[in-house]
Amino acid sequence: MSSAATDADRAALRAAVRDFVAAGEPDWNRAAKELGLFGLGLPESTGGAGGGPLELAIVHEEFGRALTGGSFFATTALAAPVLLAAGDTEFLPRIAAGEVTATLVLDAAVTAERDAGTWRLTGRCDRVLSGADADVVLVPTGGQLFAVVGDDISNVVALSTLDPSRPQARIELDRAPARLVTTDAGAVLASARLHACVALAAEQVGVATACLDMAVAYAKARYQFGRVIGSFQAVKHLLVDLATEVELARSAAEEAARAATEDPGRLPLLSAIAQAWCSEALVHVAEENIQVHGGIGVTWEHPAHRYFRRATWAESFLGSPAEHRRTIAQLLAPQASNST
Amino acid sequence: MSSAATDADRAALRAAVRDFVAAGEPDWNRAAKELGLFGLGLPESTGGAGGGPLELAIVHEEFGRALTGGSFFATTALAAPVLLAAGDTEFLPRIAAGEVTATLVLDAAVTAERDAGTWRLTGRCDRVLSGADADVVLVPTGGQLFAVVGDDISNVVALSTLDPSRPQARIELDRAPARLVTTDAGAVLASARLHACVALAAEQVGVATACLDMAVAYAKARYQFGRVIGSFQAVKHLLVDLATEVELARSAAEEAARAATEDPGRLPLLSAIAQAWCSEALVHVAEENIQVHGGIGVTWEHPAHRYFRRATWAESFLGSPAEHRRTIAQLLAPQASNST
Amino acid sequence: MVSDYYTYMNQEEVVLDAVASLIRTHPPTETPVEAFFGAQFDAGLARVDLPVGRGGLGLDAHWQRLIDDRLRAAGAKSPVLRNPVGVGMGLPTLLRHGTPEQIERYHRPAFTSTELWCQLFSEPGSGSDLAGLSTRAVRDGDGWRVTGQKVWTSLGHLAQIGMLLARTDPDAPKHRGITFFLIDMTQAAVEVRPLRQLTGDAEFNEVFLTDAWVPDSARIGAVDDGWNVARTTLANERVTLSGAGGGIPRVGGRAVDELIAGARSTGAWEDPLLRDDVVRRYVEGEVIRFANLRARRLRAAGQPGPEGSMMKLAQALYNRRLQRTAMRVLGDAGTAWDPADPRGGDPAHGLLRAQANTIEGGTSNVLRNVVGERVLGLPREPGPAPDTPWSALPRNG
Amino acid sequence: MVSDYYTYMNQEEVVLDAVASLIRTHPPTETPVEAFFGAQFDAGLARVDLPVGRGGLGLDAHWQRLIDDRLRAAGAKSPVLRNPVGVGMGLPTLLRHGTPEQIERYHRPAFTSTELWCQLFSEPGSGSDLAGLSTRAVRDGDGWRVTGQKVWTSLGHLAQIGMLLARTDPDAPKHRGITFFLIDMTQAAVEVRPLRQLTGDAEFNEVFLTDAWVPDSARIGAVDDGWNVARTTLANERVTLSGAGGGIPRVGGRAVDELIAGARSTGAWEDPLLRDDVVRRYVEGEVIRFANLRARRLRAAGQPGPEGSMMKLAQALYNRRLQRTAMRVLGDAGTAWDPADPRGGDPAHGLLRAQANTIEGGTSNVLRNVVGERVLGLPREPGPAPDTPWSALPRNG
Repeated sequence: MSSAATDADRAALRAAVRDFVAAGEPDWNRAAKELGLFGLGLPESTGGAGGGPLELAIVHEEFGRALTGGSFFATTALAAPVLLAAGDTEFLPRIAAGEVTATLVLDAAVTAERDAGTWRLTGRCDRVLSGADADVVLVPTGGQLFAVVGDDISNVVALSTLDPSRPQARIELDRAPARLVTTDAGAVLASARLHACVALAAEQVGVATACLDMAVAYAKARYQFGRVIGSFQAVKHLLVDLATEVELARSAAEEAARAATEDPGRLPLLSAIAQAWCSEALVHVAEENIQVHGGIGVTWEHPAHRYFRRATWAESFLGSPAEHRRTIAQLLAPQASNST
Repeated sequence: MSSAATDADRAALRAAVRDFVAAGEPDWNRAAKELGLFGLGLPESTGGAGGGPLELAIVHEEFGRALTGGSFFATTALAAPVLLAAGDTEFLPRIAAGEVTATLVLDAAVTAERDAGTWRLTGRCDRVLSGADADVVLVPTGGQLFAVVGDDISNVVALSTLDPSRPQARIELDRAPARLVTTDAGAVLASARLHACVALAAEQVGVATACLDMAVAYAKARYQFGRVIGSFQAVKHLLVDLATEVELARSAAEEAARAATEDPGRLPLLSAIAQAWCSEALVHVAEENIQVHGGIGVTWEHPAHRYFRRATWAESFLGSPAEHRRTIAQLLAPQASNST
Repeated sequence: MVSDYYTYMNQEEVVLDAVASLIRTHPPTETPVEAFFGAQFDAGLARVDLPVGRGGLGLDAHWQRLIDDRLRAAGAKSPVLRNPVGVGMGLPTLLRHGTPEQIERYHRPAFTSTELWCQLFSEPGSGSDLAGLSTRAVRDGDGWRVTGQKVWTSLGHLAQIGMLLARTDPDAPKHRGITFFLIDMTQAAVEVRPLRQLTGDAEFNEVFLTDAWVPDSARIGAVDDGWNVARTTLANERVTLSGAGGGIPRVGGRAVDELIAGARSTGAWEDPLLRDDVVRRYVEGEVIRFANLRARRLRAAGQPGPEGSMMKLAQALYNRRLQRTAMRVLGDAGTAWDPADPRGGDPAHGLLRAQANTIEGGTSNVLRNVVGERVLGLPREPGPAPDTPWSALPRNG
Repeated sequence: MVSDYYTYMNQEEVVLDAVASLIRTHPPTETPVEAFFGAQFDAGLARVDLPVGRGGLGLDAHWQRLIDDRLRAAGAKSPVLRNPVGVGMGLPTLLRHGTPEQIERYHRPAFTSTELWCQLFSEPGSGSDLAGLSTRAVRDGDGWRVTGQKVWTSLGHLAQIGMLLARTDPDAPKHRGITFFLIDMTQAAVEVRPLRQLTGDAEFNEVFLTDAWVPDSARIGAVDDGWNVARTTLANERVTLSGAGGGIPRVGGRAVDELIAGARSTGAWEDPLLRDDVVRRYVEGEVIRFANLRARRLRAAGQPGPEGSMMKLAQALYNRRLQRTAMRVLGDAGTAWDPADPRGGDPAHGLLRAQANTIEGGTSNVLRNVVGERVLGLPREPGPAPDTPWSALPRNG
């Protein structure tokens, strides 16, 4: 898919992903590989499909809507943008082919040493997304960024998570052999983070849309006091406000994905706007979806809480809305003092 | 009225003030004087009635409900607490008798000099509440606090105000003769400010109650789509939420007034809690009162906007809710850094 | 295909020739505005799809856009800005529902703004529930006698023609007993009083009709079918609202930029809480702007986008929050200002004016009903049976 | 007056003697709890206003408080905590609406907690609209056959007795075709399944009744008058709720103090926005606490105060906000934790559990209707006519 993909191409992509997801594949990694989605956003030179952020966003949105698990998010939203920015040629082709999954460490306390021509990492990485599953783990330390292969990790502790479909792990490294990916980790990570924000915003839009659809459908079907509950203004007006927030979230996420393709200079601002808005909108709609459902909404069997869990994870994963607003403030007009 | 006033005494006071106010006296100062309200909260030694903050709060609440003008608020909520804290014996008896009104300058750029045994003040005071009407103006400068008599003020500019029932003025002093009230202005002002917050919270409760009552009454009387609008959940639920906020505001204001009488050590915390809550509750109910009224609510003739104006003035007058929350944070646990 | 192409080329040539000729004979920047509009009308460039002699040239309607663009480029004024209610809302109604005689009578004077129009729909007793209106029109010979009170009438004090909705059959269901008239506003039986708003300004009027006269020839559409006629007017209201003073400002852009600049100049930007409040408004404004851009893109691609009512809802609440934030950034300084400062009262005025944003042009609650029912497909509330006679409905006394 | 005084003194003596005697013969801290409650009942100290031999001493009801205080002081357990539904909600219902034979049969076992009770009111199809329930009871000889499904039944898996509401006349208006029974939960036709909540915990059960049997002698109140009986149960529900696990925490106090301490230890307190968020919750919690204190003061003075439904509304929303703020203060650390940390999941659990606060014990929207109508005096919504037969109401399939 070229970067000049048409609206029709995108609609076809969306329909294909949605159908595939709706078929209920339990192994999300295999599903994504089968559809060729791991390489969708990667350049053709790496064996990817050459799609842009707008196409990848469609996949993240549809995956979010279905609350998929697997390592697709960590691989395509976290690791691939880093490898792309670093000019990697080793891992990307294998990622594009769906042979290898990867992740990025956001919270590392690791030191690197060079020993007989081999870099070796020692230390601990906390809350690594898909850290127990990914084949390749990207680890920043100082100004450098390394890749460690899963087999070389000495200890992995799967963490308990609010959102079980977003597994996280603590990774311990003990002189693990590592490959140096870049010595300019600062710039690479900063750029990759913007793309991760775009992907997460798209996912949030998908999750929010699912919540809204669920709430609206229930409000049309459920009777209380001899009336369909969606005819009560308390429910109707709430759903309208949520629909408005989700509509604006969709616009914000799309504008950020568009900037990633067409106007990267605006990406720092637009990715922060998208995150600031989408995180709050999603938490709101996920909470109110439970409320609209009433008693059934607080049972384990009903999916509402799983969306709520994802929403809460997403609100903090790449920085809170307040932190993104701080970034925006800094971009609009730096503060004179150092007040945080 | 002794400080051991009973609930029945307070109910009688409330009824008397409410009746008097309802009679629609246009000269609020004369009205307050006639009812002996200027001295209500002052000790018997100054010729006052010896009432406590709880009694004074009743008057401020009822005056707020009626949106009274005049210098009563400036005199009893701003100036009198300062004079009391400073141990004044000159002005208080005349205030208690209703012969003299007074105000306090919150924003002064004034210097004092001593000239042949007389203190003289020069400079400018901005946004002085009732500054064009008060007989006595209390002016802080450095660590001292002075009283200037209205006649000695060289220039007074009545400001345009969002709330015309809360007149403010810029005062210019040119070697105006002044009486030294205290050399410990810092402590006196800090203590007086707490009492001003209690009085303002009571007034806010009164204004908020008036807005709520107005909105509920209209919601019961107004038909649209063949139904009384208060039967629509959009209106009904809004009014319930407002009523809850006002109920909590009343409790917060009363708790602060109670602390002022019974447990002054808790007054810094409780006056800040009352201000933080009452300001936001009042702005909310004043805004939504307009909305419940629809078209008629945005006309000049309808009183809704006058309450909205007062609410907006009150939200900033003694510090914003955020500033009061900052005070609370400081009292609960001082911050390590100097972050504001 | 080939002949279509030539027809097309031919139409374009005709249009461009006519525009060029008009500009030559009546240089827009030198011709008095009413005279220019008259010449534009007579040249068939007012509504190009109408017949020659009726303001048009009998060509395809889409050429109008080209005409308007060329005339604007040449410095011509916009007829809709001169007579917003008449041109923006009245003419679409007249041209769709009027008789040939009525179009002949009213079109040219409205277009040239020699007759200004106003709208007499809203009443004190029926705000959100427009169709509940009480103003009565009673047959009297070859016309009607009208008595009632209207409100929120922009330009009422200047207009010669009023688009009037009046109840002609109180015993019919409320939407089915209303008739649409064009009433002569200059008669003595029509009294127009300025309506002072909470800001102190008077953008609107109240209109009192006491046995006012309207000939039956000024009735638009059938008797008791006025609600159907008024739908056309209302559908065109949004277009016009954006031209009227005091509407909702464009979101994003200037208002927020000014707020940020103001916060930086006063130091409020250094306060983390005020700064966050301002940035929240910035984000909200941008996100609404993105949604408007997205809606335009989708419309251009022929796809459905966010509904207009939804965007109006979002923008109105946004502006109330924006003005409140602006006031918080100013603190005390926003509530008292030197009378000598001509802009000192702007923030207070903006805050007050914004309170009407969620009421005018459809209250937020009514819009929520509209979006909930039309966009989300939620059921209507139970209420009086739809065939209840208007006279039997509970209503304001 | 004088004789009243002596009667009073005499009653106090009788009461204190009986309490002292009970404590002497059955030292509370040494006696097995059911045996102690049995002795308390037999000593007439269970409900002192009932006749001797029926759990009482035929004295004024207000003495019960003195009795309970003294027993508590001596280390006695609370019967309501052992059998919250039976003692807290069931006995007030039984004693008000039951026959002497029913009281004889059920009172003592409930009080001593040899028979635990549960409540079978809510159904999947009728949550907020309790009176819309569908479970049917049909006459069968000298009893009834019951079929239907109940939900949100605390203690359903432990209880021997269920307070059951079932529809006995589907063609009567919904409030007037319901009958109240005490059903034997131990029969095979009653299946109790734990109901797993969003937290993963199972505080409640679902109960499936399939042709379950209840003798007519276990019917409380008249046939079809069960809604009236249930009112007594529901009025006592709030008292009991505060004892049940998982309810809304006391506002102010510990929860917020812990949040502040946590924010200080992680450094979040140094972040002005997070600090403000925490202080907002502190203020809200304190203000609700003040309102509860004020309500208590006013009740003590015999004056009306804030309504219980209003406070429940405020507290439930407060707790949801509080838990959300706690999660924000933790950031990432709240969403993933070491499985070896026994308290690592507490914030996540608290956040999830709080979502039910605005649903259980009356959803916030239902409470808003209650407060709007009862406290503010706003009219009810139009709906089906009150005399509509239940069978004719639209409802969940």
